[in-house]
Amino acid sequence: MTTAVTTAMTTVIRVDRITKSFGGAAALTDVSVDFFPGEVHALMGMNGAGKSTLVQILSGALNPDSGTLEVGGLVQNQLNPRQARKVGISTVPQRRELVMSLTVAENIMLGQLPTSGAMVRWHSVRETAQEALRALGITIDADAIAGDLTVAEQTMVEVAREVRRGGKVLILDEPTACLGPEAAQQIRDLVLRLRDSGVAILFISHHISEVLHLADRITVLRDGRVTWAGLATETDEKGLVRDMVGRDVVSRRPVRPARSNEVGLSVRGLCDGRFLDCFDIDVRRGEIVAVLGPAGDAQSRLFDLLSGRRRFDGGQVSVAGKKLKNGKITDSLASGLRCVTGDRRRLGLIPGLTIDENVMLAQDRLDKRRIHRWSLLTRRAKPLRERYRVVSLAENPPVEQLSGGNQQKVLLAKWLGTAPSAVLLEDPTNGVDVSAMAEIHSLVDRLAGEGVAVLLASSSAEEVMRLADRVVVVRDGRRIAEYQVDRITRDELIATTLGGAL
Amino acid sequence: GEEASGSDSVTLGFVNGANTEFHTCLQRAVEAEAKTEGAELITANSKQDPGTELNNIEDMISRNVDALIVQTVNVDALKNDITKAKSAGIPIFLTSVITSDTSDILGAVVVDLKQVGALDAGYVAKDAGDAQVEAGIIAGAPGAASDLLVGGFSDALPPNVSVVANQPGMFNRAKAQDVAENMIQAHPSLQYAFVANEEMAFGALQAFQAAGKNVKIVTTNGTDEGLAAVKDGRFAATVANSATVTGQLAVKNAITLLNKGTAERIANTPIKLITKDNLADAPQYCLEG
Amino acid sequence: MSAVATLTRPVRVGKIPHAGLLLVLVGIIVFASVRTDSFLNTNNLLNVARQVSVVAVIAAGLTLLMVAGGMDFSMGGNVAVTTAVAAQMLSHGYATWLTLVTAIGLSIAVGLVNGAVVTFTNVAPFVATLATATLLDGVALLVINGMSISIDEHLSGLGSGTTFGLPNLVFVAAAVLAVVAFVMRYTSFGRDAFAIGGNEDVARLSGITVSRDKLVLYGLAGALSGLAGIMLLSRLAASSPGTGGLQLQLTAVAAVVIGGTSLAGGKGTIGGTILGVLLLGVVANVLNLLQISSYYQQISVGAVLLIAAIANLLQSSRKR
Amino acid sequence: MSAVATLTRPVRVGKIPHAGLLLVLVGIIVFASVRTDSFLNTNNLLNVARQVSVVAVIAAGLTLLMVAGGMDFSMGGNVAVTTAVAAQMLSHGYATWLTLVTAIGLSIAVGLVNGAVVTFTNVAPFVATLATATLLDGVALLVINGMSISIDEHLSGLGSGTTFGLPNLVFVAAAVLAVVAFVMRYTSFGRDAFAIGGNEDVARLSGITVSRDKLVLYGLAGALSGLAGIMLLSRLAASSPGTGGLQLQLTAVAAVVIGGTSLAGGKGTIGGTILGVLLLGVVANVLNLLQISSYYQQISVGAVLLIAAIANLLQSSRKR
Ligand SMILES: Nc1ncnc2c1ncn2[C@@H]1O[C@H](COP(=O)(O)OP(=O)(O)OP(=O)(O)O)[C@@H](O)[C@H]1O
Ligand SMILES: Nc1ncnc2c1ncn2[C@@H]1O[C@H](COP(=O)(O)OP(=O)(O)OP(=O)(O)O)[C@@H](O)[C@H]1O
Ligand SMILES: [Mg+2]
Ligand SMILES: [Mg+2]
Repeated sequence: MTTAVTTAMTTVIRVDRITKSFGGAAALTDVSVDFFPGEVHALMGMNGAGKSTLVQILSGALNPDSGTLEVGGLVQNQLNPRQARKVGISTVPQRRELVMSLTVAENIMLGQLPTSGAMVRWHSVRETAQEALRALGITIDADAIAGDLTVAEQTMVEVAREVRRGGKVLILDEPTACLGPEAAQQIRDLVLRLRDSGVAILFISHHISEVLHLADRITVLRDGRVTWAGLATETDEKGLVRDMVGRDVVSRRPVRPARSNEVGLSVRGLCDGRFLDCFDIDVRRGEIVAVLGPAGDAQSRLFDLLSGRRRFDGGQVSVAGKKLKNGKITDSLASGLRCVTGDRRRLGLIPGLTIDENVMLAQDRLDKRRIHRWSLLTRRAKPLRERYRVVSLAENPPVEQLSGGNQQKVLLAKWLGTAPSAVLLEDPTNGVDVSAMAEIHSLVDRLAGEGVAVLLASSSAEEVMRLADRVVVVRDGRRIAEYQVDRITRDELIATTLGGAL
Repeated sequence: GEEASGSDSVTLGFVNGANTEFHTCLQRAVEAEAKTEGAELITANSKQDPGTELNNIEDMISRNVDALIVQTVNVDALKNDITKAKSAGIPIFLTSVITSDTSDILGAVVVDLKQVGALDAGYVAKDAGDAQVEAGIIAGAPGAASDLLVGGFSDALPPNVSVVANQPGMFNRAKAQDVAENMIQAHPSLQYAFVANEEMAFGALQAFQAAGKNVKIVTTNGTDEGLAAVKDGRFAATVANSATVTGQLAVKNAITLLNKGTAERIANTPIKLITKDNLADAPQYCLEG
Repeated sequence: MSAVATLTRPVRVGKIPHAGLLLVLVGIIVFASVRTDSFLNTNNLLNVARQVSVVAVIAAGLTLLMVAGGMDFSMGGNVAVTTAVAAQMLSHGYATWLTLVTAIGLSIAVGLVNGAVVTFTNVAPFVATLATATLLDGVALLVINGMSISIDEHLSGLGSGTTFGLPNLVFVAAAVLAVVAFVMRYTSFGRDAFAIGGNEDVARLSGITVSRDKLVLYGLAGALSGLAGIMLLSRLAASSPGTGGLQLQLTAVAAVVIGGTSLAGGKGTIGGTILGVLLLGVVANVLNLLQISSYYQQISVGAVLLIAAIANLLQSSRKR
Repeated sequence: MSAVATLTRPVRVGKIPHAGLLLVLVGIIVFASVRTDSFLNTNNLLNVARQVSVVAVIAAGLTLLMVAGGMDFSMGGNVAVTTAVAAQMLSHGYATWLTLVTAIGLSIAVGLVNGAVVTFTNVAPFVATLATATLLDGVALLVINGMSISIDEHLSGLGSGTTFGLPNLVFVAAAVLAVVAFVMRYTSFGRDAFAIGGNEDVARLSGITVSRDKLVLYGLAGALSGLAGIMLLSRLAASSPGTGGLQLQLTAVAAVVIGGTSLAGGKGTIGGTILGVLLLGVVANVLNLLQISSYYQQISVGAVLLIAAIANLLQSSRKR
């Protein structure tokens, strides 16, 4: 690992005893951090620790209650997004923020469209954008509409946009959270390149090995306070986990009881445009099967079809022997099929409704409750909130006020708490912290142990290795290979995802 | 003039129906006459909405006016209002139109709209002589007033005048202009147009002139501008039906009837066909604002 | 396993909902009471209550619909058609019960047509219902043939009658508001509406029968328009051109949005809507009482609306 | 290093934009041509063009504003005030240039007030401008004192004049549409409007001067209302109660939304708006030519609007 750290170096950003509260509860308390040029500074902490809040303060989206922020030696009071940009701070926030109705090219050039006179030079727009994408090794079509991209692709576009803009500081809030191994590697390579060119990088991730590999300096937050800060070389995985969580976290593949031979979920000859072409898969009860593929969106599409959100062109889906009606969500829910969608903001949660309402949203509808009793709702949601460790500052705030990882936990609680017979999991641990990830993994283990058929799509090879019994590789809408997980290694798995069979 | 008309100064409520020129002039007349008579006046406007009219009347009742003068949005919708006012002991005096049963009202000043239409038709009949001619109608907004005018006009036409077009101008000058433009297009040989008020007639005139057609316009009101148009031949004729006379008469009669004096209970606003020849006969339409 | 710290927030400060709007309303009431004796007069207050009751019923339906991300711009038109049909039937001697059933049935049908168009063709609700609004205004004129149709004493019990000294219309409106408020807060159907307005895709995936719910919501908006139409007819004792229609619609929309219901869906309360309806009713009444001339009345209503909208927002925009 | 999969979208089929709307329009034109000779008459077509030009100018401004997520419901009111003020000035003998400058200046000021309220207080644009619309309608009546104010021949060159056989008004409208279309497609200001409408936060974070842009957009909507007011005045040669106002506003809004511009912002084209404006203009004309009675006219307009909205959508709902 190369490190460009010198103690004499001047800080680009100096955060001094910053405190920030929401409605009286502190999200950050007395946080002080220094960021140096040519250094990757990782921010770590559990869900709700305050990482994104700090990012929002640095990017000018929020103002701290007290404390000072110095950028390039100048104290910045009341920083706003434009000023932040002007002083050289670029941010890729945790929530994907693109103008979904515009093209990729325009999104990349947003606010800086090249013009001659007042006229936009469209050629220049496309070329510059394409160049920015190419520099990152991304081959997304610059003319594609942003809203049509997968979340992973949107992330890449956002990173490309911020990198193209340049600046002294680049903030990346969980850029690799839902990226596949290869895309994540591209981001990491980029981070190192930028670091070497003297940019100060603030990097947030819940993947400890990634952070240890990438970071020069690490600051750990817990409940809004700094619990550890130092050079990456001064700590290790175990130490970091302790500083974040306050205890050790172990996550091991359990020995699950023998799978039954009953088929829990069966897909026969499923066709959908160019995404799926006569696709077959069987998941037995108690089995966890991972679908892998390079495209990333074949899985999302498969899940869309299985959940009933979209009608398929042909084929048959059955759950526990019962055939599902095409495109009928209520039918698929009644059969016991549950779909934990990957894009929690678009397909998972309802903003404006509280945590409790979101947690009980599906269950209450399955129960066909007619009357909504608020006290009962709280009582019934409580065990689920506890089991999935949803942390919030307020008692029961609207769900959009939760940190990203906690929103993910709400989504899991909402679906896995409904006595499923078959479950589709799409990036189930997207953005959750180490301890929550371990807990979620054991919850999924337990589900399988109870005889639930689980179909998994995950961008993380570790997660697949940790959870799945069997891996099915999809390419061009067809299933091209299948492995028992205990027969392949992690590297082989990654190679499989990226291209062809072994 | 602060001439004290006794110690018992009356308070009148005036509920106007809309904000067209006619209504503006009516209100001016009512206000001026009330001042002359030393009566206190409270006004409200229903903006062509029967619901608002009822609200206004209710508000007036709760303010305990001595009598209500109502230029109604719609005469049949008024029955309830009259009952209401009556049970509160407040008599209602109507302008322009009356209910079929007049026993419950204090009095009225009415305009015989059917006759207005008929007067215009009479002009067309005389002017056309025996020739076969085409006439078009630009009506007002759907409702009794417009229907009476149009009905009076069509019914009184002789057989040699055929009505080839009848479209609503909604008592709106811009709309009437559009309609006239389209009408002259569909019926290039149009010779006469009956337009339900002068405001619309000016719009129609604009359209006919732009199309280069000489259509003789007959209309009603008798505003200064309308009379000027009759004078220089832009309009062929108009039926004077003075808002000022109606307003003044309404206040005067209402107060008289209220004080048990003698006045014509159902008075008629005099109407008169005005052409180039008898411009001087036209009463004043509007007072200065 | 150590517990993840749940930070408990200090007890919520007893924030009054819609404080800004309330303030404007109280301000106007105080101003009016000082300036004219007639305002606080019982009779006048009853008048105001009766006058706003029709708008309140429409606004209640609209609130629920808008919370679910819908919009019905044709409720005024629906009112016009309902009053027209009911007036014709009553004046032709049909029984009152038959008239009511037919009129309300018709208004529900209109609502369902709106709902079907919005649900199954994806036309934006505003666009679809603006079209039906135009259409319905024409239908209403056609039904009454552009004339006034009087119904004499037929519905006077509803329109002019009182119970315990309060107008019957006010009871009807209050009942509707209470039921809608209850539905919105305590029934799954109501909560589903919030979910649909918040994120329709998620609602559908969570097992909410979105299409059916939307149809029902539009049907309900139609039904309440019908009820409002009957109430209006009973008050006016006649249906004539200009009854109901766009003006009524805009008043109802203004009341609802001033009350804080979001045009984008997912947010709204009956409490806010009541305040909005009252504000508009009180302002119209006060302007009449204060003898503000017609032109200035419109100007004042516009200004008050603007001030109320701003006041309602300033209070709710939490400081970050 | 292998590439992240590129989603290659199938080559876009040479889709005609707004095919559905176009179809409805062509259908009506064919129907009209068959049923009446007068329709395809040059003079009649010029009439239609002249009649729609005022609405077109308002709709152009509204399209740009709505694309940026804004809404101005007060443009009709602004037109009313502009015509009123200009008519008063001209009839009182002020110079034409001074009148035009004052009127347009005033309309820009009104637009900027709307913009300021929307931008700095976060009141929903619909609510704020509905309030100003009410206010402005009152102001217009006040200015003309409820009477008709004639301007004689003052603006007849604009209102009735022609150039190369085409009405001058049509040239003005065409120029406005062309400029707005150009701005939307080829200037960064126009593209920024799309970004603001698509996601205001992102636009702001990207360094787009959202507040300033919005102010300018509302100012522009005001300016175009002013221009439309002058055009209307020149055509009518007088300002009277009911000129402009809500009816004009609703026509413009209907034209824009029928043309496919989203009420939520981020999407819209001048092409669609032109089709929407033409559709409404042609329908009104055809209904007049065909001697359809007043009630059926409204019904027909509503029905055509509904059909057009559905047709426009069925075609554009691509299966992904
Ligand atoms: N706008 C807000 N209103 C109220 N509370 C908020 C708001 N934004 C964040 N919070 C709270 O502040 C705390 C810190 O949130 P933050 O997003 O900084 O966490 P995080 O460290 O980024 O977590 P994650 O890893 O899950 O993204 C959380 O408890 C969250 O609920
Ligand atoms: N919104 C957009 N996003 C991305 N690409 C676009 C967009 N609009 C147009 N383009 C593409 O940009 C290219 C050039 O477009 P256009 O011909 O309009 O620009 P131009 O005026 O020729 O540019 P220049 O002035 O640089 O020559 C075309 O391939 C067009 O499809
Ligand atoms: Mg975060
Ligand atoms: Mg070019």
